[in-house]
Amino acid sequence: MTEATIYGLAGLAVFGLGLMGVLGAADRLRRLVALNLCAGGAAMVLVASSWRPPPAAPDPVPHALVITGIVVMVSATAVALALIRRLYSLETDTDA
Amino acid sequence: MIDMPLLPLIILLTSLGAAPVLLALPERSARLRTGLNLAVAAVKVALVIWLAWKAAHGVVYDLRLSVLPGLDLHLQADPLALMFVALSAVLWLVTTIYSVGYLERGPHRARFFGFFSLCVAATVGIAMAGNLFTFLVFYELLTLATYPLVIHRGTAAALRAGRIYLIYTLAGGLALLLGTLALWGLAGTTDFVPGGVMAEVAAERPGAAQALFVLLIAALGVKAALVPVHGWLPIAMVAPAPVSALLHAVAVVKAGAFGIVRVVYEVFGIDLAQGLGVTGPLIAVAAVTIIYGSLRAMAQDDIKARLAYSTVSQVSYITLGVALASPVAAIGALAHLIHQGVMKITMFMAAGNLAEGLGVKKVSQMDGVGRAMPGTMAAFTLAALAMIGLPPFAGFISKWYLAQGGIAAGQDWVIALLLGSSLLNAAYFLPLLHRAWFRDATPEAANAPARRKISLWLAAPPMITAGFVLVIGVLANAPFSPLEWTRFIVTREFNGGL
Amino acid sequence: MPEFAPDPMTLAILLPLFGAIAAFLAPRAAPLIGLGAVGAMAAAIAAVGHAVAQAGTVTVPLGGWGAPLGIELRADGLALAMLGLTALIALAVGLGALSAFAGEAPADGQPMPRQRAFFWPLCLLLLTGMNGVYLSADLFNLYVMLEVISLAAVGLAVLGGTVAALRAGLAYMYASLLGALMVLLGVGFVYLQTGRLDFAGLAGAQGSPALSAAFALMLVGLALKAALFPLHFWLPEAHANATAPASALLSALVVKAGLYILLRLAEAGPFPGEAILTLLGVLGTGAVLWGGVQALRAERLKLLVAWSTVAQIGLIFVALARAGTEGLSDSWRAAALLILAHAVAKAGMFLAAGRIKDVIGHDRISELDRSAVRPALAQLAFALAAISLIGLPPSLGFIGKWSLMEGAMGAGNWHWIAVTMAGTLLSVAYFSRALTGFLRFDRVRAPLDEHRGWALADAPPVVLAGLAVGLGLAAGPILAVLDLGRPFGVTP
Amino acid sequence: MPGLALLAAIGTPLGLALLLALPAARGLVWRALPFAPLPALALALFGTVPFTVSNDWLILGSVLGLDATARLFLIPAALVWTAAAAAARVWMAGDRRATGFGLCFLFAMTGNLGLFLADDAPTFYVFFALMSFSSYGLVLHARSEEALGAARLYITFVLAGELALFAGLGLAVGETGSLMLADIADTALSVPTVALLLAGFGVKLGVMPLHFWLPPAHGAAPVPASAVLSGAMIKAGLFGIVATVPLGEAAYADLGVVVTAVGMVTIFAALLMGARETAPKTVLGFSSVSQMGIVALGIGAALMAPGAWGAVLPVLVFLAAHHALAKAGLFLGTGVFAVQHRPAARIAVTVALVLPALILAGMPLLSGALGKEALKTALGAGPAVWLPWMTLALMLSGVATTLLMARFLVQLWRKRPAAPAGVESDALVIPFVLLALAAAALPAIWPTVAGSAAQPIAEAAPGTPWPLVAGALIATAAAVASHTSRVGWSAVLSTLTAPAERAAARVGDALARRRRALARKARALPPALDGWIAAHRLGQTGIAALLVTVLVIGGAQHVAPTDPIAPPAAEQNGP
Repeated sequence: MTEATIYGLAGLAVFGLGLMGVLGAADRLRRLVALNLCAGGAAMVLVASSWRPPPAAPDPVPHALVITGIVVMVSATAVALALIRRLYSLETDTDA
Repeated sequence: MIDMPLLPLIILLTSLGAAPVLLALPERSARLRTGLNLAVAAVKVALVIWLAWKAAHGVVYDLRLSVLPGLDLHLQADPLALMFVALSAVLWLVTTIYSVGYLERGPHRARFFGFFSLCVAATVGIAMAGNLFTFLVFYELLTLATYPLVIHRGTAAALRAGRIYLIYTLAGGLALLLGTLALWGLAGTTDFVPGGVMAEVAAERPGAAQALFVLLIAALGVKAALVPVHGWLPIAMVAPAPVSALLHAVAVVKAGAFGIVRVVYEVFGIDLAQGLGVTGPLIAVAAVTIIYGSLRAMAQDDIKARLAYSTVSQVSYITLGVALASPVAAIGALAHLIHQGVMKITMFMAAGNLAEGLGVKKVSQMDGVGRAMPGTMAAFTLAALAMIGLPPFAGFISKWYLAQGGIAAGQDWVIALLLGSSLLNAAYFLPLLHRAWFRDATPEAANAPARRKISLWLAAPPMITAGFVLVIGVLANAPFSPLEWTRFIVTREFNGGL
Repeated sequence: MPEFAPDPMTLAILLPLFGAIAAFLAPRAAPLIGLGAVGAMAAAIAAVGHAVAQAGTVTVPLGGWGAPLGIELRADGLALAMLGLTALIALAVGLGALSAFAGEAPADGQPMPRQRAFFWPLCLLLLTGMNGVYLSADLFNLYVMLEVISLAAVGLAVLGGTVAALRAGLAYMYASLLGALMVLLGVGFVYLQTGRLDFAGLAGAQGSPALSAAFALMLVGLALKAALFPLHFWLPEAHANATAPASALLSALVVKAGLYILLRLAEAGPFPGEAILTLLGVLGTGAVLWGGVQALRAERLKLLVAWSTVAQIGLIFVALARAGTEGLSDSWRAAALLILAHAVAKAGMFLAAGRIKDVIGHDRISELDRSAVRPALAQLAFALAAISLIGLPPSLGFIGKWSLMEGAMGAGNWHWIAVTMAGTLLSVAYFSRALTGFLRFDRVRAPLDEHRGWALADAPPVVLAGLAVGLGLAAGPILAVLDLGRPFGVTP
Repeated sequence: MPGLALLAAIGTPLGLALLLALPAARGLVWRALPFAPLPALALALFGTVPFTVSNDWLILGSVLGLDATARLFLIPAALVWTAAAAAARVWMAGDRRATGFGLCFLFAMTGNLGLFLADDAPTFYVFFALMSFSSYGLVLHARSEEALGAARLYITFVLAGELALFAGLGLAVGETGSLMLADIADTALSVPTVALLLAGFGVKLGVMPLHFWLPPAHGAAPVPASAVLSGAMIKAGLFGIVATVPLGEAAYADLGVVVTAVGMVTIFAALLMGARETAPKTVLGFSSVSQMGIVALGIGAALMAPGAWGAVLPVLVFLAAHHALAKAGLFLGTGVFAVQHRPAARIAVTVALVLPALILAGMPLLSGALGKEALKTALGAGPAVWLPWMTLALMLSGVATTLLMARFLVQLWRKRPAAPAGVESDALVIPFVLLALAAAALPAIWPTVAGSAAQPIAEAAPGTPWPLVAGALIATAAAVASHTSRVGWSAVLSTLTAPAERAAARVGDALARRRRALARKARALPPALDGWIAAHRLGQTGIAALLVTVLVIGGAQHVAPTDPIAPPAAEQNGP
């Protein structure tokens, strides 16, 4: 079992944890965090699997995938946070 | 005369094209609407005459539009199609006149006439369909076009009737879709060919062929109101009188019967159907329907309900004649397709006049109405006597041929059936005539204020069609009479089957 | 061809993107910019069509990155049909949006209302993503475009700004993000197994458990995006609570992206096998039934329409799954026809439902028949769209169902025919609830007002619904277009 | 020319009927009424027979014409119609339903005269039905309870008869392969076909047990209508049998026995029933029934022994003519009696009525007795076994008729028939007297009219007076329960259908209940499922479940049998 495999399995585990969170949690924020966890796990799997024993350089393509994923996730999180905030204010308005 | 290969399409488009225009016309442009309606209907009759003329002189009309690989929308103008087209065109004209009078100042006229046109377009499409696929397309269109007409009054009862109507007809439509698919899968074609297209399939897989026959007949039987899938028809009579007239005479019920004719003769071929042993059950179903419809009709007090059950019974004559597998019976069946249309449309329009003019909707209220509305009731009487099968009216001619066909097919009991049915017809029509002519109006009815003046728009159409009832009976043997035309068709179908 | 001479495929993606930026920067001119961009996009798509008609399949490497890694655009008949569909619906919905979001223009210095300000940028962004999905020839690109669509779609879904819309939008967003992440993980796995990201590379890939896992991840992710039962939970609320033009786009186009990618994956790879297809069919059956039952119970018109989307998507999966001897190489046509039919009809129906809600003031089904005001044309459009969705001839929906059932019968799979029939009956039942409300008059208290005069807003739904019915007659040419470039490697 | 004559014969009454629709023309029509049958009469008297005219375009290819036999039916019928029409013009003068009566009268006239002129089955059927159905209006004319009941009975039997006829003619045409009556009568038809024909015409003829309608109808109809019903229309039944049944062509022994037996029963049962009746016209109706029993004897004999037909036919034709004139005269005489107010006048009319009564009862040397004697002779060629019984029956029929005539004359005084007020008596007397005289003179005129067909009559014995005497003696002896069916036919029908209706309603109710119960359950299901799904966050968990399922299926597919352990996905991704 190589280091990469360990990292990869760990990444999968993180993804699984995130998945459980997204599916199981009720609170909006918790679910958003769990989604981010998922994203992290997925990134970890990809990064780990692009590893090549030196002196070979790591495969750049998964890295590109990961970077794109991070960008998407950041923007999506931003949108989601905005939505949550707006929803929160609307709901408190209604409740008040 | 110039040759127009697109003539069938043009005939279809006259009413199909008029429909959206009529739908879009504002409610208040009554004159324009009436003018357009009548113009289109008249043009259509003229075109149909032209088409018949050309077709009788050997011009073959055949229009195809490929929809899926190997599957075409196919319009043709064979004699059978021409017969049905002519019936629908003529009766449409008459009913349009009647509707204009009937709906004077009523609500939703734009909608009514729009769908009315669409309904006739669908009927024309059904008539000229050159394959089962095309037939299916127009069959469904007919369902959709008639639904708004059935629920025209927009009341809870009308909507309930409409719902039941939809359930029945759409289920039938689905079954037809399935049957068309199966035909397409089994035979590789859905074309209507005299003599049928199922010979090879039936030789290899007789069970499948039988199942397909049952499926198709069941599907078409819904509209043709065969027992036990007739339930929608008596309920749908909540529709306005012109709609009932058209529904019962030419559009929906006849579409089903016409489909049965096509399926038996041109999908299976009568010999094959007989060989498969499926005509026997069909005869039985038709026989049960004939008797059952009459028995139920007798118990109805509502005039339109009585007429509706009578339709259930009468339309099955067509099925019976088709299934008897004798050319003479086939003549009777096809002639009845026309005759029943003309008779029933007369009765429904007359019943509509009674309801509009006197508020009479029940048989028990009909005492003395003959004196109050002699013209309308004379028309009704003529049609009723014809329904019973009295000579020299149209109904006698078809019954005569059906009886002769039964004898020719070696099924003498058909005569007994016809007699039983005629007796029942008499049992539910004669009391009505008796009340109308030979009883005096009850004091309440006599003193009640006339509800509405019956205009010529309403009074004339039933009398015109009653005239047809007489003329096509008396002149049954004359050239170009419906009877002669059906003889021509049957020669073709039975030769094609050989 | 010079390096920077933009080819039509690139333009089809870039034009709406530039339009989106421009519309965002100049909100007052947004409708003009938007329609202009859509028009230009349509022209570009026409050019693509011309090329495809000439060559069958057209391929353009972008930025010098060719296969196996690079960003490559490819168009064939299926892609062309989807592009054309998108342009058509965008145009119609855009026109519908003009009047839907019309109102008092704010005084200078005041901010634009959110709906007017953001609809066009989001819509154009969505179009960018859609066109990108259709034209992508590699998984990476697909993933990116899918994310673009997700973000734009969520934006559209919450445009109404109500609490319900926001809640539904958030649920939608989570589902969408999760789906995207699954796709991302799956894409990664595929790359690691095969070393390639382009579709062509997938074709030759050896099946392996890891590849299966990758496809499984992608499949579930895409099913989540396409709202396949039981992963449809986000759809009804999101679609029902969005504004009408947004709902039309979401229902007609967005869910189709997931379906399209599934089709492309199936075309390219050794996956999915017979068993998976059957599973999809079973789930599709569940969708047909469950969507139908829920539509029967829906209390609001738009919710009914949204649930019908769930059912219709299920039917498309059934079309894919009818399996049998020919497999996907044949059944994709039925699925494609159903996709087209559903998109056109559903866009028309949502626009019509929006009109009805605007005119009557609510869309509670049980009270539709109490209104003295009847938006006749919108109701007509609704009915026409329903005809196509139910699958009555001669509509495009009918042709799709016919192809489905014909294929199922050829394969001896009568159970899929039964499912289709059941779905048809259910759709009749739930649509007739609405139609009955339109046609009933005896509960109206005030004098009827049927003809209020026709608004421009009536035109898009009527045209779309009319097309949904009429296009059935053009099924031949449509099939011819679909078969350009022989998707799935078969001649018709 | 024959075509024009035919057109005039049929077209005159038909045209007048149609003219009645115009209020302005009504006076003219009534004035022209007595002349309506004259073109037909002229055609029969002066036309050269046989002749035919074909009209291919009409109905199913209509052939009209006249042959020697039909001519002999047409002449008395036209005479009776003329006399009745003359009477009707007076009788109906003040009636508010006169137009309706005239319409029915003229239509029935068209049908009755036309059917003698029809040469093909459909055309014959057309006229027969026209006659039968329009007579409904004649029977019903008074609208009294009695008339309503009689009309209901009448139409029921007419319908049954028409249907049997439709079946019989249909079968006959099917068996013959020709629409022509002559061909049908020349073909050895099957037994059921002949039975149906006999039944169909038997209804019109009024032989038992198909007679129930006849006496009430004749009793209830206005006098002129009774005259034509009894005088002219009954003969259409006989004509139908003569024209269609292949008598003389083939033997139908069983049918012959039945018809003969029926004839015998009819002769006497009619007496028993008629003797109980109180209304004079009803009594006359029963007398008609009884007389038709005699006709049935002849037909029965010919059915058993075809060879006898040649001899029987001329006698039956003569008997028909005799009965037509005498009975119509009696009916018109009843009318004349009814409008008399002074006892002296009544006595005079009664005396006058005795003449046709005696003719009918078989006064020697008059037509009734001659006809019976001729029939006896003709039956000599018939079945030998039956001959004595038939002879006896014929003799006793004289007794029966005498009794009925006596009853009639008595009841005439006891229960004076109703008559419209203000009828001019003189105008009624003329037709009555003319008919009575014609009946009396019939033996003398017959050879001139019938030519060679009169041979049997001319040679017949004068007859014996003793049946008349015997009849007079026992005239007061008969009091037997008569049977008139007062039970409404519609009641029977409704008892037939009511159970079916009830059963259908019950099944419908049960189905509806079942459906509602199912619908309740079905409605409850989705919300329950919703709750369950929400409680378990099923949609979300579905993602995980689906993922696992797809993995399992996909994995199972790609795991080769040689590689039983599927390694975890990530482990494959090693460097």
